[in-house]
Amino acid sequence: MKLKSEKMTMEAFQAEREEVMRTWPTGQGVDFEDGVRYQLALPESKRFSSALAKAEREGKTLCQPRAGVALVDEHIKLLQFLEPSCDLLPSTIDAYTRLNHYEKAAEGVARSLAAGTSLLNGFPAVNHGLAECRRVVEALKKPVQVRHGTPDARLLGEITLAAGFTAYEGGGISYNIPYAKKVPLERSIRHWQYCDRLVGLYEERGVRINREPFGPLSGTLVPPFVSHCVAIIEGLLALEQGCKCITLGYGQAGNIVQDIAAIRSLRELGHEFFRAAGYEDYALSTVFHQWMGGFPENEAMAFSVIAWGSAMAALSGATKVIVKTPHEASGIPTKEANKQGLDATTQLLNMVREQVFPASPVVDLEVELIKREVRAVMAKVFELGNGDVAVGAVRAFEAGVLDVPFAPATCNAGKLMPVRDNEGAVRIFEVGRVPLPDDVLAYHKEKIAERAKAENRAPVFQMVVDDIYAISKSKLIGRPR
Amino acid sequence: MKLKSEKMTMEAFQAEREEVMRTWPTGQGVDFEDGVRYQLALPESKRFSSALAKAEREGKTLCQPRAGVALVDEHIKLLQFLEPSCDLLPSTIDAYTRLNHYEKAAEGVARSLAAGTSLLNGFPAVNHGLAECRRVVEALKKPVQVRHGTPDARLLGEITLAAGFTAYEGGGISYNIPYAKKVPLERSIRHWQYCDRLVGLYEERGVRINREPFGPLSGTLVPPFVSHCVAIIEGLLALEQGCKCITLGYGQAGNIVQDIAAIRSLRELGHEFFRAAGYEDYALSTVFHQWMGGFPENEAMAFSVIAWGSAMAALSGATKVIVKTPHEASGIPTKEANKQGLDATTQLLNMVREQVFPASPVVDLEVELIKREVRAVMAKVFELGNGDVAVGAVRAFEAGVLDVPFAPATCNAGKLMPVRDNEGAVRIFEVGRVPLPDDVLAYHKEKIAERAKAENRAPVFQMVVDDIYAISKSKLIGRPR
Amino acid sequence: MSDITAVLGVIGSDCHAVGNKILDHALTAEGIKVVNLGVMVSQDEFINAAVETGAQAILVASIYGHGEIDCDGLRGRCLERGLDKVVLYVGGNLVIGKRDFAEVETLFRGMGYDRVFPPTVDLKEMANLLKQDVAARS
Amino acid sequence: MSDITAVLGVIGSDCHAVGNKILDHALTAEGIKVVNLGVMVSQDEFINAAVETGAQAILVASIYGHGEIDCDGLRGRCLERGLDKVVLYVGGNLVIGKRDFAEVETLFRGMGYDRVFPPTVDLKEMANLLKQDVAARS
Ligand code: B12
Ligand code: B12
Repeated sequence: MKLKSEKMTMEAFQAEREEVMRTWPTGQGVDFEDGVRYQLALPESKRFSSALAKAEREGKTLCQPRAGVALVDEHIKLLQFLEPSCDLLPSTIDAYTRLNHYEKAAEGVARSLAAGTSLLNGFPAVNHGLAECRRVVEALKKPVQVRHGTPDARLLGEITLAAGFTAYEGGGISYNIPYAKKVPLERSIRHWQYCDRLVGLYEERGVRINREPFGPLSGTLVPPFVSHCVAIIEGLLALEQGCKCITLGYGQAGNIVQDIAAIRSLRELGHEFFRAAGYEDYALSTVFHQWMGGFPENEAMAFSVIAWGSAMAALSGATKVIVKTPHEASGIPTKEANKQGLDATTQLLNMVREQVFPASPVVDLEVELIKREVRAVMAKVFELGNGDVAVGAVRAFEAGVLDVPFAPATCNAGKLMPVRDNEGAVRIFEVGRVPLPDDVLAYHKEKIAERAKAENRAPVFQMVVDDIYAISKSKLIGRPR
Repeated sequence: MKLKSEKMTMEAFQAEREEVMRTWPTGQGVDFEDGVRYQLALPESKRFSSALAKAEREGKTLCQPRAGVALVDEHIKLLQFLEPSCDLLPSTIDAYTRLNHYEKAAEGVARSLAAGTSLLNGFPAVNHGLAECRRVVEALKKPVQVRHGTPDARLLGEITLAAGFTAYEGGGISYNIPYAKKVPLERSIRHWQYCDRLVGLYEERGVRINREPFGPLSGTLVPPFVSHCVAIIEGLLALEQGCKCITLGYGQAGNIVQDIAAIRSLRELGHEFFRAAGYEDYALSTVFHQWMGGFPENEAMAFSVIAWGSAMAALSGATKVIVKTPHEASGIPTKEANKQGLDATTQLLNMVREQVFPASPVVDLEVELIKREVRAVMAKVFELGNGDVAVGAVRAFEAGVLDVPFAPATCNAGKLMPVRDNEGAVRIFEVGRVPLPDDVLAYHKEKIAERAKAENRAPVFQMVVDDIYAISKSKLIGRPR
Repeated sequence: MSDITAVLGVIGSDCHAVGNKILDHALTAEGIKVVNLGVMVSQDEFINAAVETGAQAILVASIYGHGEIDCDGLRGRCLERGLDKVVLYVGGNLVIGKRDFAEVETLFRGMGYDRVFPPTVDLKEMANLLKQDVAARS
Repeated sequence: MSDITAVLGVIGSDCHAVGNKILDHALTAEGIKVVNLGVMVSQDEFINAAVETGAQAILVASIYGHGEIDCDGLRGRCLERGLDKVVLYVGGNLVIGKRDFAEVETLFRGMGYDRVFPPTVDLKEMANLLKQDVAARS
């Protein structure tokens, strides 16, 4: 394995860059120095990292939608429409671009033009190219992030960062395992080292770009320790390439205690592992994703899922929250539905912002549990990598030590099976080959047994299926009827 | 004062009844024995008390809308439309009927018929009379409660209970102070002793009618101890007349700790005072009202207020929750908007139902605070009444010992002034003549000082005004801009 | 300081007291003399108070939804009682249900109210309008 | 027990894996032999699998919104490859945005799909329809 978590040399980077920029015509005009100048000229108000730093200082939770459509003018209109209702803006990239199928994206753009409405599920930034992307940034007053799901996001990164986007979501694991089928993990991690190095180069030139590993993974009953491990690994990989502004993410599970403990432990573990690896000079923030699994179709019910996620985001002390919409179960939201999600979120954030979730031993216990789980798995990751986190990550996935439930990637074991306990916390029903301490595992089993007893049925796969449907059917726990 | 909390004699009741039944023609046909027979023939599924008892056993929070329109058929259609989405049904009475202005109500019915749409803000049950009210009960499968705001609700009670409604909201204080201007408190308490006695008579004949003092009072920054005192007094008054199924209520304040502590303390104090007064044989339950003050106009934001109230209702362990709608700020909701409120509520109740709010010393402290406040005020009430709670209540209002903020009644002192503290809990800014212990008062002052300091302004009336508007302007606390 | 006296109250059987207290507070802060009749005020009480105090304006609030019934006829009675110059404002949740405000405005203008306000009205702006309207009438 | 073999997969560049796993589970429970191609399946992969396994039905899922682009032409290719009797189902969040289902159904029926399903479909009912449709075709 040639992989290693080590800062890319300038030569290696330059050589790779030339290749990357040739993969689609819009790569040609993109000049790094020009990008730096453009970024440096942006006002502070458009800088993502500044907004996050301010929020951290004030203990405020910022809100951010997802949004992206096929055509530039429509995309601008959409973001301008949402801008007054949120703190941070996105440009969500379409699924063809995510898989580097730029010809397909071109077809989508053409068909969208013909149909007079977007037929793509996002904004094809690569196809539109540098100048058009700058039009987006220039049309807005607030910071804009690239949000996607791209295993090879090198060209996308070159274009959008040069275009003035000030935050870049993703990572070599979190944008492979849930988003791809056959991309080798080693490859996606390498490609993301390139992206991280690119961000590092901007940083070295005085341009801070925020980097956010994608927290929720498959969005479906992911136990906190699983996503925390991935977040920490991607954080370490990014820091190594010179990134300095990291936002670690988590997708709401639905149980109060677990969600509050998750954000608290994520922040603390982040610092713990980053400092242990020798990094001191970085800014850390957190992002809470409103429920990422299946939503109820009924819009009033969807509003409650959104509101509950907002409450937990603020109470857990997350730096920002990613917002869903009442159209979630049906399709890409209209701009009005998107704004409704933001308005609902703002109302709840504002109503709990000043409140302190009461200190409780039950929450402390859950924080400790998550920490022990993460430390156990991370220890094995480092062991497998002989101290190298990149190598360790690849081998850990091979070995099933890292295992994301319901993920499509073939490099993911898919042996770990989560299920909710009797209070709705996500617990481990089948651990596969994930090295959790015995007493921790026994605790999970005990919690699940409690539920099994209450439901008078064995914890089999049907219970998991019921849990997957539960929130869309207006429950947290998938009880039998 | 001829008032006394003592069970009405049969003679006194009968004499008064004859008068009451003559106050409007529809009183004529109403026969108590017929009412008992009709009630006894109702299926268990229509009995309010049974639904509450079951919910108490299962630790479930039931949901109930408000709803009422001018015409019977439209009212039935409305309730049938809502029935599948809720556990308990209401018939909300119009404001003319509440003030015994039956001619005005008749005019409203006539104008509504002409306009083809309801021009009344509720269902004029007295004008429609016994047979028509029975049509309502018969058209529905679930229990129906009379919800109103009537200082003299004797005729309304006679008609609706004989018609098969199985729960009756209100009380001599809670349906006077927030709802009337010049009705002497002594009079409304006496009139409600009649209502309670009527319920007691049904009880003696084997018909359990649920009685629910109106918890939220003016709905605007009411400190928990204020509404708890009123609830407990009305509970005692009802028990004395033979009522056996009591639901004590509370309107959401918005601060998590305070709201959870409020329902917990309400339940515990209820038992404490009822048992101390020698009552043992009663069923106690609680009701949590989603935010009763001014709502945001924006419907997405209103959904969040609704969702947050639902979460607190379930987490606090209330037996039922009274549901608002996204139209709250604008006007009487359409049936669709009403259902949306219920759907949003159901989603959140279901998502937190199984969760236990983590035990916390902070919550325990707030529970103790409320208990000490209530005990101090109640002691004074009993003292002023020479041991009689009815007399004590009247004198306590005269003396400003009981004092409801923002109430229209002239028999209410209006000297107590609440304001939110720095975490949004409702605290006492000016205590008026309410006899709170010195250290408790000092605690309130300290909490308010904390906020005043954070806002760099003195706690003056403008702060209270800002708090009144806050939730409708998408905040909990009315901070200066 | 203006020299305006305005009668304020919530009409009909309406018990909503909070907005009334705030209106009083806000108008007073704007230098308007407020004669506040509180809640549950009849048309005659409004007119009597205006006659007695020589008020230039009557501010009617209706929150509970019966505005369409309660507010009708006030202009006529004002004229009968010789209040031919009095400025009549009305505001609140004037009708039953969520209805288009333009429609509601037309309805109440038709009843003879000079201005009609939704619940979201900015009270400072409203006080300024009141000063202008009163000045224009005298 | 039926003797039906059905090819299952999520078409195009679509990564949504959860529904696919559940469909597999549910159809298998109904006695249908499932050849599950997982996510990100091309039209050719669907057809090759159907030809190889002699499947009587192809169940196409599209969740991510590009269904209108990805699903078009499959019926034609089936005919080209001699699969003239194969039952074609399609389901999921088939188009971009919240659109009226009747409209979506017409669109995909027009592309040659025998049945079109919204995300809320009851999988047991769907399996029964599948058995009927396959029986009717052979
Ligand atoms: C979880 C999720 C994700 C996870 C997926 C993880 C994984 N690998 O599986 C993550 C976060 C990675 C993700 C990514 C994306 N997602 Co997504 N995602 C969802 C979400 C929230 C739930 C999906 C789910 O698992 N549901 C549970 C399962 C059990 O239900 P199901 O998938 O609907 O499948 C059932 C039915 O549809 C039906 N069915 C499905 N297919 C078929 C076929 C037949 C023949 C039949 C009979 C029945 C049938 O039966 C299944 C079982 O009951 C949905 C919204 C929702 N539903 O609430 C959005 C949603 C599907 N995603 C969406 C989009 C657009 C994306 C992205 C493109 C990002 C973006 N722009 O927002 C990327 C996809 C990139 C790519 N290459 O595909 C959109 C699709 C929009 C549209 N159609 O207009 C949705 C609807 C959200 C939205 N409203 O915008 N997503
Ligand atoms: C608190 C409240 C109550 C409390 C009132 C306590 C009290 N005594 O004050 C209680 C719980 C007792 C109550 C009772 C009822 N209520 Co109520 N209540 C509310 C609520 C939630 C807030 C009102 C409030 O205090 N707002 C805060 C103040 C500051 O705002 P405001 O009242 O709107 O006043 C401002 C503006 O309107 C404006 N304004 C008002 N009048 C005027 C006049 C002029 C000239 C101008 C320029 C401006 C102006 O300026 C004020 C200050 O900013 C509203 C809904 C909402 N707004 O969210 C319903 C609401 C007003 N209530 C309503 C109803 C119907 C009732 C009841 C009949 C019960 C029922 N059927 O639901 C009873 C009334 C019985 C009666 N006899 O009047 C309806 C009215 C429906 C409609 N118009 O279609 C509302 C809109 C709720 C709803 N959507 O159904 N209520």
